[in-house]
Amino acid sequence: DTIKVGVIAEFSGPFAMYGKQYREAIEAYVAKHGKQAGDHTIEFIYKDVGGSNPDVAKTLAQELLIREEVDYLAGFTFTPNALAVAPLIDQSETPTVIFNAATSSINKGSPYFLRSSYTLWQVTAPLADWAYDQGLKTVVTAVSDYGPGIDAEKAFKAAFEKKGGKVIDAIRMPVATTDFTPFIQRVRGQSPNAVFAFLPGGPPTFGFTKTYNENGLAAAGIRFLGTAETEESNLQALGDAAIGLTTAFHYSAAHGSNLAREFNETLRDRFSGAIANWASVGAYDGTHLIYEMAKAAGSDGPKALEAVKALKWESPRGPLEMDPETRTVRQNVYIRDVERDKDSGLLVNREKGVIATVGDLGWSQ
Amino acid sequence: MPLLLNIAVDGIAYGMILFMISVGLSVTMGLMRVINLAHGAFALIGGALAHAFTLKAGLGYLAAVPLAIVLVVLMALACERLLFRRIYRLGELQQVLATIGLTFMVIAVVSRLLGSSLLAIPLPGILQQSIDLGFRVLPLHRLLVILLGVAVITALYLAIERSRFGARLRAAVDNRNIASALGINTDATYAATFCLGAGLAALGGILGAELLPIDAYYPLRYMVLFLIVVSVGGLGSISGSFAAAIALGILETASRYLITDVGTIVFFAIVMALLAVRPAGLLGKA
Amino acid sequence: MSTQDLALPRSRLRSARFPLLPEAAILALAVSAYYVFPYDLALITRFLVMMLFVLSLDLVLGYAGIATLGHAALYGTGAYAAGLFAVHVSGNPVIGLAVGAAAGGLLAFVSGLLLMRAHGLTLLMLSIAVTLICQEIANKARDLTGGADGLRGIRMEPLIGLFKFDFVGRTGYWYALAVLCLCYALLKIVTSSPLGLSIRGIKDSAARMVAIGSPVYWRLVTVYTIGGAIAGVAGALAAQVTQLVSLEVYAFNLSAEALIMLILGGAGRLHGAIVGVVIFMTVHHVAAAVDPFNWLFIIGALILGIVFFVPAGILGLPKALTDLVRRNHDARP
Amino acid sequence: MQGLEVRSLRKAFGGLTVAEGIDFDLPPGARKALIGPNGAGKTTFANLVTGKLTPSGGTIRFDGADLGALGEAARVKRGIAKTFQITTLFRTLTVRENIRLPILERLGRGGRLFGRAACNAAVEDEIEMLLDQLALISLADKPVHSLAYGQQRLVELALTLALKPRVIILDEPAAGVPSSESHLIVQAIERLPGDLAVLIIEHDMDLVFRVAHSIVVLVNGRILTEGTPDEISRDPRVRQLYLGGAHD
Amino acid sequence: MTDVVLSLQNVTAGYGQTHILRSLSLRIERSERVAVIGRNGAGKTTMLSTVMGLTRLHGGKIGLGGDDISHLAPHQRSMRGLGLVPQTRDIFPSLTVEENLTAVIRGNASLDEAYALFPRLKERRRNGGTQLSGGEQQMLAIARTLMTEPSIVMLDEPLEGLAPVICEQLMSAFEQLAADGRRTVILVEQRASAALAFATRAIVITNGSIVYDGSTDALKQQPELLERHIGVAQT
Ligand SMILES: Nc1ncnc2c1ncn2[C@@H]1O[C@H](COP(=O)(O)OP(=O)(O)OP(=O)(O)O)[C@@H](O)[C@H]1O
Ligand SMILES: Nc1ncnc2c1ncn2[C@@H]1O[C@H](COP(=O)(O)OP(=O)(O)OP(=O)(O)O)[C@@H](O)[C@H]1O
Ligand SMILES: [Mg+2]
Ligand SMILES: [Mg+2]
Repeated sequence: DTIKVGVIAEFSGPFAMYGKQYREAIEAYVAKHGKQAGDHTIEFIYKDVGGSNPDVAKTLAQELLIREEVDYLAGFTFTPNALAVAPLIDQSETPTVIFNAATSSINKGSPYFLRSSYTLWQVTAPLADWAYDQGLKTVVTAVSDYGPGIDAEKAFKAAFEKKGGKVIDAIRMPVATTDFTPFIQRVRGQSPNAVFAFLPGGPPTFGFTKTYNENGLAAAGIRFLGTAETEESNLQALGDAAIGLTTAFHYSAAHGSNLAREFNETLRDRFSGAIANWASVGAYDGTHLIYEMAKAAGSDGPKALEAVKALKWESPRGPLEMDPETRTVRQNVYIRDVERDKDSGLLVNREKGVIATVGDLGWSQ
Repeated sequence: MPLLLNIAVDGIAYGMILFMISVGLSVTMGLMRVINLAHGAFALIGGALAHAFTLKAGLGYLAAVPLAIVLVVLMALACERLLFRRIYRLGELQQVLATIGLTFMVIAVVSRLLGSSLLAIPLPGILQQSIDLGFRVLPLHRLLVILLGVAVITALYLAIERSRFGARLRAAVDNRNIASALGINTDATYAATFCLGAGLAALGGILGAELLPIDAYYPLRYMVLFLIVVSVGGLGSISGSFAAAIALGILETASRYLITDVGTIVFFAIVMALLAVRPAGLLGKA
Repeated sequence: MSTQDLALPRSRLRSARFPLLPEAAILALAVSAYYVFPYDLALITRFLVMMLFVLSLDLVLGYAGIATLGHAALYGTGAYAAGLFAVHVSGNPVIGLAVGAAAGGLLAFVSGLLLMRAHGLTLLMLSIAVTLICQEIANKARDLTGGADGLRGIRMEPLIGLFKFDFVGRTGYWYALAVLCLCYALLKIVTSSPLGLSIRGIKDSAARMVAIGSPVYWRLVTVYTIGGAIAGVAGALAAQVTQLVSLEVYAFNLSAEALIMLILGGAGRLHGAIVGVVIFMTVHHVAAAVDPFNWLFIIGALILGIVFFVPAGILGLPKALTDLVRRNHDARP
Repeated sequence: MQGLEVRSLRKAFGGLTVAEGIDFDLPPGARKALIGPNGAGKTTFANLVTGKLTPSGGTIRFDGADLGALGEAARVKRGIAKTFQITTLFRTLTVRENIRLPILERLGRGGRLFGRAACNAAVEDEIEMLLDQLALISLADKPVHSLAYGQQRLVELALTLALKPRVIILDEPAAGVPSSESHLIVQAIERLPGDLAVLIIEHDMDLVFRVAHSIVVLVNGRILTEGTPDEISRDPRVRQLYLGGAHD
Repeated sequence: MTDVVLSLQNVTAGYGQTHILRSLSLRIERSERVAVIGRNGAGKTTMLSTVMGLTRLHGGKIGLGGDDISHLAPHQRSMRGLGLVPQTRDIFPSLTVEENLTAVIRGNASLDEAYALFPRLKERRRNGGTQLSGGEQQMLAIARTLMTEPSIVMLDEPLEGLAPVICEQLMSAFEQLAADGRRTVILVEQRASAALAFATRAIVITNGSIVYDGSTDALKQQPELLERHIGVAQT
């Protein structure tokens, strides 16, 4: 029989990149493992939400569940979209794999949520620990003034101060900021050892890193610490300004394992110009979860959930393990520096250190 | 004291970038009175071409930028002949609709061809450096924008607010039929002005890309920003846009320095207050 | 700016003979949609909510000529008000709607006191600024609104104690349709009332309205408040049906799309708003399903086509066609 | 005294003074004309009285009450109305709807939310009457923008008459109306209630002489003289500054 | 061979689909002074704006000095010597008085000429175009058209709103212009008396058609004709 999976993601609009990456990753997975999961044929149905649109997400989920009778849902880049479907998946007992949305508390919205990506706390707290251990004792945080940014600020501060470090200033930058100079100047004025930044991808990240560089912060010995800022799909656009930025994240396309190389190659072979980043790997591992669930339980939601709640497997990002409590994967967090790769001439996130298997540290916050 | 100096320096530098990216709109919307929401689309095309020329075709910055602008002007000319010539005569709401429709199509084409991620336009080495002002550093690139901004405002002031061409253009905008009946070639006047606006959009898009990076959704993302500058400046006045851009640049920078937390709210509240007191904008003609 | 010859003597005659013909037809279609698309009720419900929103914009913009790009402020405020009411006070949907209407109306009234003094580009900007300020406040008040994560925890009680909001969305559909009909009727009354005539007068010539002794400013504030209340109802309805409110209710896109839909259908007549929504959202939905990557291009082309070939909106199509036929007829010697 | 009383009225636009020390009375029932060279300040005077412009000095009283603080609309409510020199109409509305608006407004119904605008028999009758008076019946259901200019001038007058004002200021009501139809205007004025005060600003001397009982001559913002039509047409200063050789 | 400068052949024109002018034919010779009269809405303005190219020509031909100009844009017609003073004046509001003139000035025309004709305008030359009084706007509209040095001046009710003394001056100025052979003047005027006093030839339009075309004197002799077509008996 056929098991249907509805993927709700962005295939149009400013975030269309995500949908494209999910799809490519799913197809790469299917290419490697075939359409069969156990006795079942897996079929994916893609739906476009176009951005953070909870009402559209809910409508699409309803359509998928009622008309297409899907057995699993997947996708979800933005938190509100995921939250909007919580009541539906509760009622229909549909396991739903989140490929990206990174707010810890989503999984509290329904027991049917599983997350194959990461949470903000998961990558931020280890970064703070590591920074302290590197001898960075004073930090200024500069985050975009919206939910995820503030979560990141809190996570960093909690972890850093627990270690004994000091956050000497916490700047919240309005989301609509285009010129970051004032904030960068403010950071500079306080001469911390490092600045911890959190910005939404795209233009803000571009603007912030540019300004960080142009105003000579690196030269003044103020290090840049971040998380997703140097992710691969925008990395080349940042240009030389990105070199030397330090980030902690769960995935780097330059991860050294064979599985990672293979994943990259599959993607690149199948789709010209495809770039692997954390969204691709989130979808790739999410697809793995769905396959495992389908294999074990077909279309029986609760049983499927049971089957994978402590699943362990090796992913292109490293070893993964489902946490039965938080339903978010436990994974390695890597400390990376941006470098220009000698062979390809491209910028890469070079892994410099590993913080082994971290769970969702934000769950109990 | 250094704080005030910082605000002044950064505010003016930012204001000048605001001016450069919105002056084209001030020409098409302010002078020609077309609600031209496609302004950003021309900036986007300029930026996308510059991106393709530098990164894909390997041209140098100094060759790529003028080439991109020239191409945008040519495209604008074609666009004017095919579409805008008819758009001028429509009602305001229809103009909104038509130019948004056009913008959608440009976005769709750019994202089809170049994807929806950032389209970087790498600066040449010299422009990436910074100069030391003594109390702080200023990126050289911003200095260039300031100088170009001054050049543009001077040229436009002379060409439009002080010249016969300007008077003929304003006459044509006030009443096309009558202007035409009095011997003004309104079609040509409009076409020339429109191309000027589009060329300035492209120039502003490329130069402003260091702060407002180009990507396919650029025209929608920054539409409000362009509109704010033009409306605060006042329709029909290039010097108004200039004054507004600098004022807004300083205002925004000051709010970022001084009242980070409620900066956005205060910024818009001040813009509202300003427009409430001066509904025609800083230098607008009522 | 050019004014379209909107009032056609002939169509006036026709509508005089069958005064509610277009409305009856639309209602029949809406009811039959329930049976024809039983699996798409959620989608159709979104259509209905959007119709309500665009109708309120039609009153404000189509009739009174208040050019705003900040209508989402009223919608969003209605949505948050109804959402917060449901979370903290009561899950009664009807009272929730009233709260949404009150919130939308109140914001419209307060902001209208300033906005109605402006016009043209200044008005556009002011209305956008109001929306951005609302959005920033909602973003800042994270503890109350959930910020970027969205306001959750909205649970609705059964409608008038009888009908549970079901999984398939049947109750939601009928509920939205009923609310839409009520608001439509209200708008029908308002637009043909003396107030309705006087706002059309203001749109044509505010100077003359003043000269005949009309308190133009207060008329505009009144109409804007009514429009705000209806937009608030639309927002509240969306909040209740989705059971989540996110910051996107204040998105600039929402205002802009509503404007597009309105002009697409034909501003200044109520059924124009309905037709515009159906066309835009259907094209959007179908195009996005068939080819999400290019749907924007299709929408853009559709908009351009409409503006150029039927500038009075889709409802102007019959006239445009007859004109075309007659012109061809004329061309023959 | 009742009616309109203007004392030492002054108005300057920047450095240009267009009204200076104007004393002017318009008692109920008056039929006065205001004439003067182009740019003398006639329209400005009318705008000061209706409240469209704020005076730089002086007072305007109506029935003893100072109008200084009242806005334009409030003065209309008190009964002071004017026609526009440059036609200002509701262009997309029909002639009938154009006239309906001021009537509803006058009756205080303009802001009503309920009840159809077009369903009050008394109002509709009044519209019919006005249309008839100005020979506009055949155009009643045409949108105003499709009317010829001269026809629009008649609608312009109809709008103001519909307000049933107590003081009516007609700013060049006959401009653009052919001589063949200016009798309609004369008749409309003659038919106005006897206690209504009329001030007519007009360059068509035939019309002025037919309507006005008294003529005020304004030159460079100051009143030059006031008198009966006879006196005025014989006054050599007026002839030189304004009338020229005609109207002997 | 007469010197025909402007000719209309079976001109049909109007707004949108409605015909206002119905198959109108007309020939005007150099330095003629023509008065066009007719009731409200007869189509006088429409005729002038059709000649200027501002109203859509549905059929027929318009000739200027021997060339067919039916398909030329208004500004090209202006370049060939047509000039129109619009009935609605249409001053450019965002230009000052002086700019209104300089924006269109060409050939040997000079501002001084305009200011000599209308001293009032000189006093107001820094004013915005719409800050003028009604009559001043009318003066500006006339002066503006003269700045384009038209060989055929079409005036659409130019006397409207002007003080009687100015009207007299203006009419004599136009008589002079026509007399020295530099200009052909077509005057649309509601005040039949003024128009007939000025013109040598009269054209009466009713319902978009010409019902009388002949000398002014002959028309003056036939009060019943005037009565019939424009509803006013000459007194
Ligand atoms: N807003 C303004 N700013 C500056 N000057 C103005 C303004 N309005 C009018 N004027 C000037 O004031 C003078 C008087 O104008 P007004 O309109 O009162 O004249 P008028 O007597 O009505 O003339 P007409 O008979 O030509 O209509 C004119 O010279 C005009 O240029
Ligand atoms: N823009 C327009 N759209 C539609 N019809 C119009 C338009 N302008 C004028 N008309 C119609 O054309 C006819 C002729 O108008 P026109 O203005 O040419 O008359 P006219 O002889 O100049 O009259 P007047 O003496 O009043 O100026 C009128 O019946 C009028 O209703
Ligand atoms: Mg006047
Ligand atoms: Mg006319």
